[in-house]
Amino acid sequence: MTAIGWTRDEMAERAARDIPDGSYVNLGIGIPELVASHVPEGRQLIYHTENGLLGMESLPEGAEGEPELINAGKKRVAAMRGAAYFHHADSFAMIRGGHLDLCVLGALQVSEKGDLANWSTGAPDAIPAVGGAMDLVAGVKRIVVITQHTTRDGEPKLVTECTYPLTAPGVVDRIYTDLAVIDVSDEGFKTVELAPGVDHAYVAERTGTHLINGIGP
Amino acid sequence: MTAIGWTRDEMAERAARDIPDGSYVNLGIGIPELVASHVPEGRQLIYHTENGLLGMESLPEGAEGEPELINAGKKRVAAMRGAAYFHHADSFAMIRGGHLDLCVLGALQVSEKGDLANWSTGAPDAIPAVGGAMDLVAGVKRIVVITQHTTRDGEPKLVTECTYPLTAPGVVDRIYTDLAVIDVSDEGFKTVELAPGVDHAYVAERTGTHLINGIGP
Amino acid sequence: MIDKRVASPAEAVADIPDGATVMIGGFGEAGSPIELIHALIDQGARNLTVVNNNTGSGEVGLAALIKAERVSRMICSYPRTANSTVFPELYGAGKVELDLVPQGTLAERIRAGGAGIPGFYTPTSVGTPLAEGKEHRDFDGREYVFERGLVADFTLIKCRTADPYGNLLFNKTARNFSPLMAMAGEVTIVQADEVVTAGGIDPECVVTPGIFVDRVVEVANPQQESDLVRRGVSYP
Amino acid sequence: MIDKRVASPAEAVADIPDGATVMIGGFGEAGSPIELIHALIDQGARNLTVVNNNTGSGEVGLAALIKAERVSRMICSYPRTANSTVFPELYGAGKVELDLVPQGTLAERIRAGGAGIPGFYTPTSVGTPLAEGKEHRDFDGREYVFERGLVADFTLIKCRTADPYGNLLFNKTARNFSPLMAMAGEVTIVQADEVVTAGGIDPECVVTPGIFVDRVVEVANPQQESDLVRRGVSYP
Repeated sequence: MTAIGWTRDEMAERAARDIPDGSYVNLGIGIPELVASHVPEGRQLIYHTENGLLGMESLPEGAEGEPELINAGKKRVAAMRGAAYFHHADSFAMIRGGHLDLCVLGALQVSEKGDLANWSTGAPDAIPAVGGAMDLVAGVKRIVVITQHTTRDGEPKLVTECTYPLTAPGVVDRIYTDLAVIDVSDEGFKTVELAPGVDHAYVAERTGTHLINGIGP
Repeated sequence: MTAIGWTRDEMAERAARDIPDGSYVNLGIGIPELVASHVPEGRQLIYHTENGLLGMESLPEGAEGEPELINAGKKRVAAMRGAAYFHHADSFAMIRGGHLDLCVLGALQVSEKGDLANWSTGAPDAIPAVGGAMDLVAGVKRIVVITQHTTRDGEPKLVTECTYPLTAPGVVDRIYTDLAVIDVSDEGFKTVELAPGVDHAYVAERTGTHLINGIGP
Repeated sequence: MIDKRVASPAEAVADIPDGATVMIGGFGEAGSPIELIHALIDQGARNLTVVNNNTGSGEVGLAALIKAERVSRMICSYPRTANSTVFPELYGAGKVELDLVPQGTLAERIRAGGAGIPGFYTPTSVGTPLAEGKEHRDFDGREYVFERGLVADFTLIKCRTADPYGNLLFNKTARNFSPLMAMAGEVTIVQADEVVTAGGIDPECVVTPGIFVDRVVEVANPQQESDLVRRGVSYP
Repeated sequence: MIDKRVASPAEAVADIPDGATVMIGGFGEAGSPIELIHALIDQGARNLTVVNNNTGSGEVGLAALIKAERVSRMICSYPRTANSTVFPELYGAGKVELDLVPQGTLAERIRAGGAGIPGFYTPTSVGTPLAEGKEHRDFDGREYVFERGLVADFTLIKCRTADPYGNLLFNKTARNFSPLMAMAGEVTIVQADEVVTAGGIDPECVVTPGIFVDRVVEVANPQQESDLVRRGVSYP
């Protein structure tokens, strides 16, 4: 994690702030999961997990949970009052049919055209595994990414062209990094907001392609 | 109705006799409906109605029924213990997916190749209406027809080629008429059984194409 | 906090515009959302494309909507039923178009539309006039026709029980096309015999999850088409 | 009179031949029919094509079947999970093939297979390596890939409650692929935590109607994969 910029929880909080009341949301594994803990007071989101539950909740503190009530990451979860269970075809009908409002995902790379790579590094010895990622990005109305701005080695994750295999082309709408909130606009990456203590040049330096200053000096 | 040969109930009884225990069956409107009253002792059939019920039963004598518990002909029916309700896509998944064992239908015409015409006379002023007939004959494992051997005007209904618009080509396996039980074999129509007091020549005369004597003299 | 309830059928259908495609649940009278249809008649939208298995009976509900000449095109599998005189008359007079679709193909097209599937192949109708002009394709030695998914601007359905999230339970064979149409409607409007509080429906038994539902209006003791027809009611 | 119950898992899976395609329900451990899989291991069938979302964990259930080298090909969406070491090892050694399918496409292919739909178009995977070599087609300005329906010779699933007709209820997210696989299996074999008498399941709540089920075996108190893995159990 960079010394300056937003923490993981702050990134999740920033993303949560943008989600309208009443949205149906699917959260990916990792930082995206934290979004649920940061929804502003007075808003209710309904969480979908692709393995067949609408109205997912975190396990209450200290609860052990049940092996047959899990989320897509295979962690034990709970169900809210007013939840619904369904089978996989119905679950992906929700996804593919455009019924979910928002999907929050992690990323390996995002291109300035909104291409997303988040399922495979393409390493020849890796066992490929895709899960529901390609369905989610192809079907959900709005796709946002939460990710560190660069890899641990300092390589940019926001790039001109993804070098990793794509999850889908042209699907990402917005990116929340530790340094900035960035839209994928028709002209390319454009800043919407900068983390405290970070200026445009600092973010642009760590971005693998042109970054439009959408905020002004 | 012809003076000799089987009655409607006898035709239904004869058809019922051929249905194995435990079959999942869809019965068309008219004489096919009578089949349910003639199932031999010791056999249980489960009736499917395409508007979303597996385990349909007739209304008990004198019962009024409910407007929201009806069959495909829109008559009020009952549901057995152990029935299941489902929506139309699941219902036709059963049909199209080959899960039903038998469909018993009426016919306007059947050709010696097993082509069935039972949905439209093709009259130019008639309002076309097909319902689930084309789905049933395309999907159910075995299709049998119960019909009078000829029309009221004495025209043959078993023909070389259907002149009415088809419901599907090459789907009928067996025909129960008031005069005979007839298989659609690779060589064409072939008698399996004759009604009492009827001989092969009598049935052949009333058939619009060659009728193979499958019984012997 | 999420509460999809609206106060009346009139409010529920207020924004359906002229020219809209409207899916209407029901198989015959079972599951027909009479009160929503009557509200739509009152509302006045014209030139509608309506998807329903049938064309209504008597002069109430769907038949009344057709009689009021609000429907320019019907997509259905069986436009002839007992007491169905309105559609045949207007169809004969060339005042309404008919798109005849086999019942299972209609159901699957609606499900596909709601599930983001633009098209699929089916064996149904191959070798019949209804397959004429359609793309055919052979799979494993059998012939199939290509059919497109079907979506609607609005869906009107009836159910037995709803909760404020829009989770739905149906009543027996009144379920029929309604769960599919709920998926395929851009805006899905439900009339429910009763609305219970969240948690009042067992999550294992939900037939239509609330994500497919936009508006719920409680219509306790809904009218039944066959009663109205028997009493000779003509709406409005 | 109809009674689909069989006495034991061993009897239920006795006729699965070498080379069969077998769909196995479950998402991770939720809904995994451990006892049926173990009976299949005991039974000895080889060269199986197995369809499951994952590849099992530890050395029990599906992982044990793979470890016993009974599976020559896996069709799945996510062959990597916590405690999943068996498949990676055998895959690395070239002893098992992998057909990787996006999860929603896998679910829809199975449903299509069970519903008599030979193929359909989906937007999922367009523009990715998983769409390479597949037929593409444009509908209304968007690109889709063509996918085939998927069927199996046998399906093995687990449910909470069954009746003698084979009507099934599931438990929470253990439902997942099982109702679809029940549709797509030529012979569908179910292990149920409990079997109730006919009428013991509300007809409105049935998830899998009995028409999709061939054999039901009661396995009260089924083993749970995570328990076995935690205890270091290796089957057989």
